[in-house]
This record gives sequence, structure tokens and C-alpha cells, in this order.
Amino acid sequence: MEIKSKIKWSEYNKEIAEDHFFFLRSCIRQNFNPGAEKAFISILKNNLKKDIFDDARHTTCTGIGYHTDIVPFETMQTMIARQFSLMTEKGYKNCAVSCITSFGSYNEILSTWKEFPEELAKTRDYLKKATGREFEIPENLSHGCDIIYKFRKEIAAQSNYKLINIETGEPLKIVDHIGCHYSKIFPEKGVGGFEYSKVLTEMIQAWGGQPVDYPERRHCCGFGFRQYLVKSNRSYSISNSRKKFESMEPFKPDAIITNCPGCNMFLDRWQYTLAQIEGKTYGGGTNGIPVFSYEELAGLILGYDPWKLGLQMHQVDVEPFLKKIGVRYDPELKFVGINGKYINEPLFTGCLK
Amino acid sequence: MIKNKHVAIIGGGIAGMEAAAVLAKQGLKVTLIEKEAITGGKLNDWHHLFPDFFSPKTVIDNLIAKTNHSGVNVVYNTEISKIEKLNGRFELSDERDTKFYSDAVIIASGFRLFDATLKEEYGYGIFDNVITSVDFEKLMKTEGKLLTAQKTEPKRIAIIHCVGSRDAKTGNTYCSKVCCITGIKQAIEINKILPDSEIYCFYMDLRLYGLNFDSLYLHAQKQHKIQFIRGRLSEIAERFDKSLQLKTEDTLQGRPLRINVDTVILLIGMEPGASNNLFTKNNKVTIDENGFMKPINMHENRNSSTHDGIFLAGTVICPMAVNESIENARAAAFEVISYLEKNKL
Amino acid sequence: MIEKSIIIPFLIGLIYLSIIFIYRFTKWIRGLSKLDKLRLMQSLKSRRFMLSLKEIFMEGLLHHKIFLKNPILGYMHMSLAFGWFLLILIGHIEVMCAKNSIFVPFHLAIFFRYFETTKNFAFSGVFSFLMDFLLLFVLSGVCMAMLKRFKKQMFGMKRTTRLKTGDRIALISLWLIFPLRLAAESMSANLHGNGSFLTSTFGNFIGNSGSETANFIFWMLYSFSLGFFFIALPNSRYMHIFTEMLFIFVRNAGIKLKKHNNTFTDIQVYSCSRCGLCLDNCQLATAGINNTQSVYILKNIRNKNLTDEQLFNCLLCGKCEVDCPVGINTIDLRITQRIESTLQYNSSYSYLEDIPAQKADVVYFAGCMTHLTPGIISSMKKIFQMSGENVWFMDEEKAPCCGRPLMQAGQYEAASKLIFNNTKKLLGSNAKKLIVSCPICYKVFKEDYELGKMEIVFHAEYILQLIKDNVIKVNNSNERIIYHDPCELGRTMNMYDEPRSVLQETGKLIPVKNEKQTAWCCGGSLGNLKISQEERTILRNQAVEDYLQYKPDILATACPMCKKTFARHREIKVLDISEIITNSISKPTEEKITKQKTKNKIHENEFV
Amino acid sequence: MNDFSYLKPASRQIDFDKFDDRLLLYVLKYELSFATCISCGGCTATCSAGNLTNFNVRKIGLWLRRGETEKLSEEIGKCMFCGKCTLICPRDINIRNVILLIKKRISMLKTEKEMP
Repeated sequence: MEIKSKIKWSEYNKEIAEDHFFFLRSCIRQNFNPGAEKAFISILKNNLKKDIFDDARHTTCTGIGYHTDIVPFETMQTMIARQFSLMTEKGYKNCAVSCITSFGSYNEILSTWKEFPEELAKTRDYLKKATGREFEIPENLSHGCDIIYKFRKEIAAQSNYKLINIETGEPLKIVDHIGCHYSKIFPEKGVGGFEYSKVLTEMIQAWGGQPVDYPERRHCCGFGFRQYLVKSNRSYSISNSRKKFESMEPFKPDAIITNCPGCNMFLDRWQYTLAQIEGKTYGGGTNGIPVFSYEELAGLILGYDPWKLGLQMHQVDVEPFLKKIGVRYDPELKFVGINGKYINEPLFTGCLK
Repeated sequence: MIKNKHVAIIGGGIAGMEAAAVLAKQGLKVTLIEKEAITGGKLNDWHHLFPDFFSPKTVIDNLIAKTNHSGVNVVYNTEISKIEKLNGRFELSDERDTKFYSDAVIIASGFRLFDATLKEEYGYGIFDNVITSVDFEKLMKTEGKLLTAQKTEPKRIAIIHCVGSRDAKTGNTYCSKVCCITGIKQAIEINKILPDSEIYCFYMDLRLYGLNFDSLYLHAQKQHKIQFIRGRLSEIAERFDKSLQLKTEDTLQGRPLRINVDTVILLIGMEPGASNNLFTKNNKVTIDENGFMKPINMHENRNSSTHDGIFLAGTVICPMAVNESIENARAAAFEVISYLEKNKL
Repeated sequence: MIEKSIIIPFLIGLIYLSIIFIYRFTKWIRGLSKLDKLRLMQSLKSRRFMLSLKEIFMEGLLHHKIFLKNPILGYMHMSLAFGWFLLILIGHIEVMCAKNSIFVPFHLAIFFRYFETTKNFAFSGVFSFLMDFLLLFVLSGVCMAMLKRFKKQMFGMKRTTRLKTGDRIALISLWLIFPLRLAAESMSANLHGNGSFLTSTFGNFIGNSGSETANFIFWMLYSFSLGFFFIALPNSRYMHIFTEMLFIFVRNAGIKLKKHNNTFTDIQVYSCSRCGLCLDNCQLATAGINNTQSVYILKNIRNKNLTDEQLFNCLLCGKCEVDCPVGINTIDLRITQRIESTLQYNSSYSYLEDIPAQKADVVYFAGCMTHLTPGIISSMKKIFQMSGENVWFMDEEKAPCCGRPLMQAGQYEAASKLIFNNTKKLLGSNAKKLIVSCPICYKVFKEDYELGKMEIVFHAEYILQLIKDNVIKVNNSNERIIYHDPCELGRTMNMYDEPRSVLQETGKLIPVKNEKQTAWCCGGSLGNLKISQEERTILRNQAVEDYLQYKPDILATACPMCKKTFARHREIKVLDISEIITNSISKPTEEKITKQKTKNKIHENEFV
Repeated sequence: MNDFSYLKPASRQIDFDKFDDRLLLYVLKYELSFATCISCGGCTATCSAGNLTNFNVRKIGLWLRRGETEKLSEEIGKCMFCGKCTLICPRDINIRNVILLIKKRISMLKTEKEMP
């Protein structure tokens, strides 16, 4: 680890690759936000004209297993080594990571290998035995939000919509939530460090919105594997989210933007549970606060069709937000899947309560 | 010059002796009036001084040497009860009407030990195995070992902090400052002579004000296995076998706690000297609401009493440790010298 | 007809007053429980009826109890009450003689001088002299009452009640009645010469300016003042005049205050005349507490604005009950209000388990307070050793409280749970004797526990018995001892002599001015829940300074609470009776006690 | 509908601006000495009810300070009013009065709730 010089985190800018990314998908992002990763690839390829390779053979980084003590550290190192071997095979040097937890795992493994070279040697040996593969350490490992942050201006330039309330002309108040594994494990791996990480806020500002700094901004969203997966701990999870909502409510935010699939899912789903248990919603009236991932928001302002982005699968309905920024959408097609097949509605619809 | 000036010092404790020695070295005539048969005051019954187990005997011997060397005239077995001011000089007299005349007076009559029988629920004077920290020091000084009244080695010892201090029920709401560190020192001493005994200190707050007091506290916990329980003792009852049952609360656990111990040591606080209100009767020396002598200015000049020409030294002003008492006495001596020079009549 | 009109204000007042009285009296009597009504009816037929009449005469009219305490005050009350009564009585007889028939209009006597201008009826001279004399007698009382209101020290009273507007109006109107009557009768005497020595002297003092109209005006004013007084009376302190009579009848019928408010409480509340006699001896005044004394509590109960701060700020020492000339049980009345105020939060104490009792001849119940004075416990243990009886120290480890402090806080129902739990254990031990060393426990065991044949013995009685059977040999150290009567033992349980006779055996008992019934309260009472520690210190110092005048070597007491309270005063040595006994026993057989140990150590093996 | 009853979303953090101080203010108004409590535990140590059940006088004070009204109403009934705690308290706090005031205030709040 390089010696931490006395730099002010807010001025710190990490180095993000320019082009030629090897895409490392998330296990769960597609389950909760079905259109997110597809949008990310499409934005990079079509809008930004970048080269991003999505290799069908790459698998999980075993992050969830590792954090719930099921997957041993050596297995994770070997799995990640295999990912890199696929990347080397295809001749790529830069990785684009979709999930925050795996971003944390990849960085953890990379720094382990740097500090303990014998671990690297051991992993090479394991991979050789298991798959006969060789691998190189990537030159640059960035998260999807870093890349979108890097080209936020280009996206703004091509965007059809602004994060501005079309009636009042006021910039929309967007709350940013940074996944903990993005910059709290390795502060130097986050844009602007972890205290005032600006990777999402810069996007919001670039796209016309206004970031909101509320007291519990850096508090955990409540995912926490062990908290959520073990039923008796689940109250910790919901009470964390509740604390964030209570704290942001006075600021009346229009939306929440996240860069991790876990935070996105919990901040979105728990609003429904809280409405059921405590009968309280935080978006005013019976509305919740819609939760977007950065790709979805980027896609939205670039004019992608909301239903193609999979926004209908969100727990908190996004229609009020779409009205605010003036996106045209066809309500009938909300639950019409590909080739017109009706994917039937969830049990109840219409905001939260 | 002030050479022929005469200063009378009431109280031959460490403060009185130090002030006398310093003044005498400056060439003044000094009379040191002590009510007991020997000087040194309460330090005579002390075994070790905190925090470094320094021997009080050396302190007293050095002081005695200093006072003799500088020619202080020491008067024993006389207890001054009245100070009169006659045309600029002071007349000190005791019950047997022996009179002393001086140009200035230093009151260094010290403090009085809190009478632990007043805290009846702690059973001092009723249960034999309840002793005070002073009794313990005497025991260590004379016999060098700690035994229960049944002449057996105590397995468990409890040290009780804040007995007679910070307690409205005894009328003393101030903190006597030196008992916490004394308790820790005595706990270490007990552990040294009874290595396999269990020692518990019951405290409300540990006020370790001195520089290396805390390190002694950590040392006591780590090396000497002294255990500290945060809870105030409410009452002691004697079991059939003369062991003592303590009722307190472990406030950090939030549950009442009952413990049987063989010996209880009460860390008694310092009270204003009995003679304090004697001196206030006929002249303008005043005492503060706790009963200690009131200096004219607590910050700039703690050694001058509210009566011109009468000075204060040592624990008569407030609870003090040995080192503070001696330094305070030196300061008092200097005040006397500048007072005498000022009005050289 | 106009002359008749002077009666109208008087009549209006009288009718209003009688309606109120009839309404209230019937309400009160009907409000009594069936049993009490029966008792009342019985008492009217029995000898007690005469007893009540005698008491009404002695107290209602002569104010005999006030006389005993303070003759001047007694005279003042008597002159007003008895004088006015005679004025009415003889006035009626005079009218009967004048009209020489038994049946005369009752109002005539009041305005006799106005209507009957001539003096030509039998003994008219004697009557008018008598009437004038009685008027003078009453007027003397009125003047003294006025004087007292402003110069109370002259009457030997430290404090008088602070009167509210209702009382003040009634007071002034009462003061006006008799001077106006004098003026009216003198006016008539001046015109018709029907006055006697007093009224005629005043009559000719008016001289010739008198006229019929002036006479009429004065008599009208007199009638107005009477009417006004009768209207003001019902909600003023003078309601006490008639209510006390009813109270005397009800009390003599043996009816007692219940543990809840009923009409008997109202009778007692309305019979308080707010005379303020209960103020002087109330120690709280010295601590600057001047609004919680019984007279103010009774007023607040009547006006239904009683606050907890007043209700619970009383030492329950019982001194005001001793002083009250009307005989109101101020303590029980206050306790009943405390019961009512804390009714909703009586606890269930469901956590009390049944700890098996230990069989023994004698059970010793030390009580909560005694655990904080281990000196008493260790002395009692030594005494039990000497008595050689098989004693079970019931609450050595743990036991619920005896329940008395809870009762003093008004929670009787909750206390009954503790009493039930303790009673089961006590009866379980089937001991013959229960010994207590705390008077607070002694009272509750004696009065509220049903322990069958088990004898409840206070430790002083037990020690006295042991000395009499010379199981304990005590040496008289003729130290100067003062005995402080604990309120709960003295005034409440009337035990004054046993502790004294024990102490006489061990030292020189010095009588003090404030002892027995008028003893000080140490200020530590559990009865007072609101008093601050500084105020308690003032009360304690007052008692201790009084005791110190007698230069005692030891202040003896028989209550752990008194001992604990006095012990905080540095200049007095306090010991419980049991400690004095154990000290005085050990003297001969033990070498001189070393100076520094104030409590004597007893070598156990000596007594085994 | 799925049952969320097992979830307790409220956080254990004391929210100082929102705790129910009606009891505390009432007690401090009539027994100001309570403000000087340093939670030394002398009262719990000597408590007679504390011998018989898990009643803790010191905790009553702590709960009072942080508005734990439900816990107070459950526990306060266990006190036997024997007054030993008041005799021990080094700060001379009239604890017996504090208990009475709490009981009074709780019953007042109950009746207020029942009133329409």
C-alpha cells in the first residue's frame, strides 16, 4: 500500500481507464433492476462509442458467499484469478465492475496479492491445477459508476432530459448513496475518498439535478449480508434504512441514486415494508422515494424507454418522477414484456400504500 | 531589617515544620508550637506515601533536620486556643495561659480525620473487621502485616472509597482528593503481603489527579489483580463467622451486588481541623462553607487569611497531598517575609 | 307595618341559614354507614346523650379545653359563644314574661327593645339589667377578638390563621353585630328609656340628636348585620358553631374515621373553626413551611383544592391532634386524604414469595431502618443471647417492609399485601412473642396485623422484663441521659414509661421540658414525603439545641430513624436503648475501654 | 399479505429531541434535588424490594431521565416506600418523593389518555 500522503480527500481523483473494458457483471443487479446492466453496455457502446466486452463465460466473484463465511478466501482468489484469465485471454487490460461488493472484493484481492506475493503465487498454482489457465493482473479496475462519472459530461451533452422539474424549473433534489464497499474499505479506490465521495453527486450536478447532503448520508443502507440473510438480525437491516429515510425526509428528495445493487434493492424494498408496518411513506402522500441505479438514471436522461430499462420492476413506482422530468411513457405497456407477452402485475400497484 | 522579627507557627506538622525551616533560614526568630509530644503530625503513623511508596520517615527526618539546623525553637504539648492582636503584635495563648508574642502568625494546624463511626451503616466501631485507611497504615507500620480480628489472614478485602467525603449525609460534600490514590496504593501493599487474596475497590468516581497516578492504577489492575467495582456501598452486616456482608450495586451491570469479605478498609476523608472554629471566635479569620480556613484570594494568594498578619499553610486551607502541603508552606513563608518587610514599623 | 320590616333582613338570613343546615345535616347523617346510623340512634337513647350535652356545654359554650391551654383565649371564645347563647335565652324568657305566655314569636326577642318600649312587665328592670350585662360580656369578647387579630403575641399565640376573603367577610360581619345592637338599644333607650345601665348611659350619651328614624335605621342596620352574618356563615369558619355539636354527638356514639372519605370526614372538616391553635406547636413553621398545617389542609379539603405538596408535607407527629380544642383527628383525616389521592396506584407486590418460616419461641423483626443502624441489631443479638430464648431473626437476610411507611404514604391496599406476606411467615413460626426494635413497625404490628395469640413486644418492654427477672444485671453509670420520645412510640402508641424505667436503671434520666405528649419530632419522619433535607436539618437542630441545654452525656431514643437523624448532628451522642443496655452490662467484667473505640467490644466467649 | 410482525424497525438510539420528558419535567418541578443524581447505586444497594425482586431504584432514575415511560410504569409498582434509599443517598435526594411523583404522573397520564 502506498504511504498515505496528507492529501485532502475531496481533491483526490483516482485514475479511471479510457476505453477497452472487460465487463464483470453482478450476480444480483439484473435480478432487482433487470435493465440496468443492459443499459450500461448500451450506453458505453452506442452513446459513448466505447469498446466493452461481455464475456459469457465469466462468473461470480463469490462476494456474497465470502461475506457470509461460506466461501473460503482461497476459493475467492482462484475465482477472481479465473475472471482475470478470461480478460487476459481476450486481450483486455481494464476491468469495468458492475457490483460494489465485487468491486470491494476485487480490490481486496488485488491489494492482498500486492502485499503478500506468496498469495498470488499460490493462486496462480491453484488456477493452473483447476483450469490450466494463466492470468495477468489488470492495469486498471474501475467500477461502472466511475466510468459513467468519467463521461458524465458526454452523456449530459447527448441527453434529451435534464434532472429538472419541468413545471417549476427547479433542479430535482437527488439523494446519493455510495455503497460501503466502494470507498470505505479502500478510501483511495473511491472518487473523492469516502467522506465526501463525489462519484454520484458530480453525475447529478452534471445532469442538472441538485445533490442533497442529509445527516445520515454515509450511514449503511441496511443490506449487510449477515444482517439481512439471518432472519433474526433482519430488524437491524430495516432499522438502518428507516434511520436514513427519517433523516432525509425533511429535505423532501425527489429520488435516490445508488451505485450498488444491494443498496438499491434495500432502499427500494424496505420503503414498502415500512409503509406496511408503520404506515409511513417518505415521498409525500402515499408516494415513496423512487430509487435508481446510476445506469438507469443515465439511460433515462439519454431517452431510453423506461419500461425497457426495467423501471416497472421497482417497488416504489417511478411514474411521479418520470412526470417531474417529463419522460413520455405508455402506461399500458408497463407490464408488457418482450414480444408483447403480458408479464402480469404484482399483487398490488400504485406507489406504496 | 526584619532579622529581629518573630514569627509563631501553630501546628508542627509537615507544613508547620517546612514554613519554620524556611523562615528560620532567612534569619527570622521562629517558634513552632505543636500540641503533641513530637512533630511530624499525622505522617508519623504513615507507612508509605503514594504514588511511589516513598518513606514518610525520610520526609519527617529531613524536616526535623532542617528545623533543628536553622534554629527553630520548637514547643511541644501546647495547644493554642486564642490569638489576640495587641498594638501590631500577636498574642497566642492556650488553656494553661502560656503566652507567645509574635509579629506574624502562620496557622498550620492541619486537618482532622473523618470519624468513621458517624457512618454507622458501615459498622466502624461495631464490627471488628471494619478498619479505616489510617488504621491500616498504622498496622503496616507497626506489625507489617494485615490480619483479621480473629488473627487469620483475610482471603477477601474490600476498600471503600468516599467515606465522609462527597456525602451530604456526613455534611461533607467536597472531595478529599487524596483517598482514591491512597486506596490504590494500599491495595497494592496488601497484594504484596497477601498475594493470593482478592482485593475489591468500591468507588463512585476514581479521581486520580496526579501525574503518574493513572499509571499506578493500571499497574494495580494488571500486575496486582486489584478489581474495581463502580457502585456505592450502602451497608455492612456481620455474618455469624464475623465475616462482613457488603450490599452494593454494580452500576455498570445495573444489578445489586452482595459480596462477603473478611476485612473492609474505609478510605476516610479529610475534615477541617477541630481548631478552625476556635480561631474564628475572636478575630477576623473566617472559614468557608466547608469549614476550612478561607484565604483572601483563592487564586493569587491562598496563604493569607482574611486577618492581616495571620497566614495559613497546608491542609488547614483544603485537602492536600504531602508534596502540595510542603510547597504551600514554602509559599506561606515567603508571604510572611514580604508582609514583614512591607511594614517594618 | 314599616317597623315590622326591620325583621326581614334577619329573617332572610335565618331562613337561608336553616335551609343550608337542614340540607347539610340530613346529607351528612344519611351519608353515614348503616352501622354508624344505628350507633348514633343507640347513643341518643343511652347515657351518652347526656354526656354529649355536657360536652356541648363544656366545649361548645365554655370552650373548656381552650381555657386549659390559654385562659385569655378561652375567655374570649366563651364570652362570644356563651354570652350570645345567654343573650338569646334570656331575651326569650324576657319576652315570655313581657307577653306572659309561653308561645311568643321567636324574632321578638332579638328586637325586643325596639318593639317593647315600655318597661311595665314583671322583673323588667332585672331583665334589662341582665341583658345589658350580657351584651357587655359579649362585647368584651368582640374587642379581644379584634385585638387578637392584630396583636396576637398578647394572647400568647405565635401564629394565627391567614384568613381568606370568605372568612374575613364573616368575621367582620360578626364583629359588627353586637356594637350595632348596642347602638340600636341605646338609641331606643334614649327615646323610650327602656335601657339599663349600659344602654341608657350610651343612650344619653347620644343626647337629643336621637330620633325615631335614626332609631329605625340603627335597628335596620343591626338586622342587616345579623342577616348578612347568617348568609356568610355556611361557607366560613363559623359553620363550626353548629357542626361541632353534631360532631360531638357522632363522636360520642363511637363512630370512627374510615379509610375512605365519607360524610363523617365532612362533619370533621366543617367543625374546624380555623382557630389556628394547631399552628403554634407545628414544628414545620420553624423550617419555613407555613401552608401545610392542619387548619389549611381542612380548608383545602372543604374547598376541594388540596395539592399533594401540602397533603404529603406533614411529619404526622400528632402534635396538632393534641392541641385541637374541637378534637378533630387531624392525623387520620390526613391519612384518609392520602389514601384517596394514591388510590389508583396501589401496587400488587405479586413478586412476594412465601419463604418458609423457622420455628422459634420468639421472632425478632428488625425492620428496614434498623438495618441502617447495625449498632441496634448487634445489641439486640447480644440481649437475645443473654435471654437465652430461641429467637428467629426473621428479616436478617431479606423480608418485605412492615408496611407502615407505605400506609403513611396512603397506600393501605398495597400495604395489606406486605402485611399478608409477613403475617403468614410470623404465624408459620408459631412463636409466642414478636419483638420489634422500631416504633414504626411496632404500631403497624400492633394495630393492623392479626397475629392471633402472638404477643407484640417493643424491645424496651422486653428489656424491662429481662431486668425485672434480673436475667440482665445492669450497672448504673449515672451518666446524664435524656430520653427522646419517638412520635410513633409516644403520641401514637402512648408508650412513655417503659423506655424511661429501663433508662433509669442505667443512668441519671433528666426530665426535659418538651417530652412525652409534647416531645419534639426529630424531623426525620417517614410521614413527610415532601420536606427537603435542609428543612429536616433545621427541625433536628431545633430539637438538639433544646436537648443540649441540659448538658446530657447521652441522648437516648428508641427509634432507628430518630437515632439516624440525630446522629448527623456532631455535638450530641445518640444511642438506642438496646445499645445503652449492652454498654452498661459489659462495664464491670471488662477492662477499661480504650479511648479511641467509641463503641464497646463484647468478647463473645464470655456469654456462651 | 406477508407478515412483518417479527421486524422491529425502531432504532435503540436515544433520540434526545423526541423522548417523552413529561415525567422528568414533572418530577424536577417538585423535587429539583433529583437533578444532582450521579447514579452511584447506593439506593439500589440498600433497597429492601431489591432483595426480593429485580427492582433497581437507580435504573428508575436513569429511565426517568430518558423518558422510558412504559418501563417506569411496569417497575415503579415494586417499590415498598420503606425510605432506606433516601437515608443512604449521598446527594440528599428525596428519592421517596421522586417515586411518589412518578406514580402520580403516570396515573395522571393514564387518566388523560382515557379522557376523550
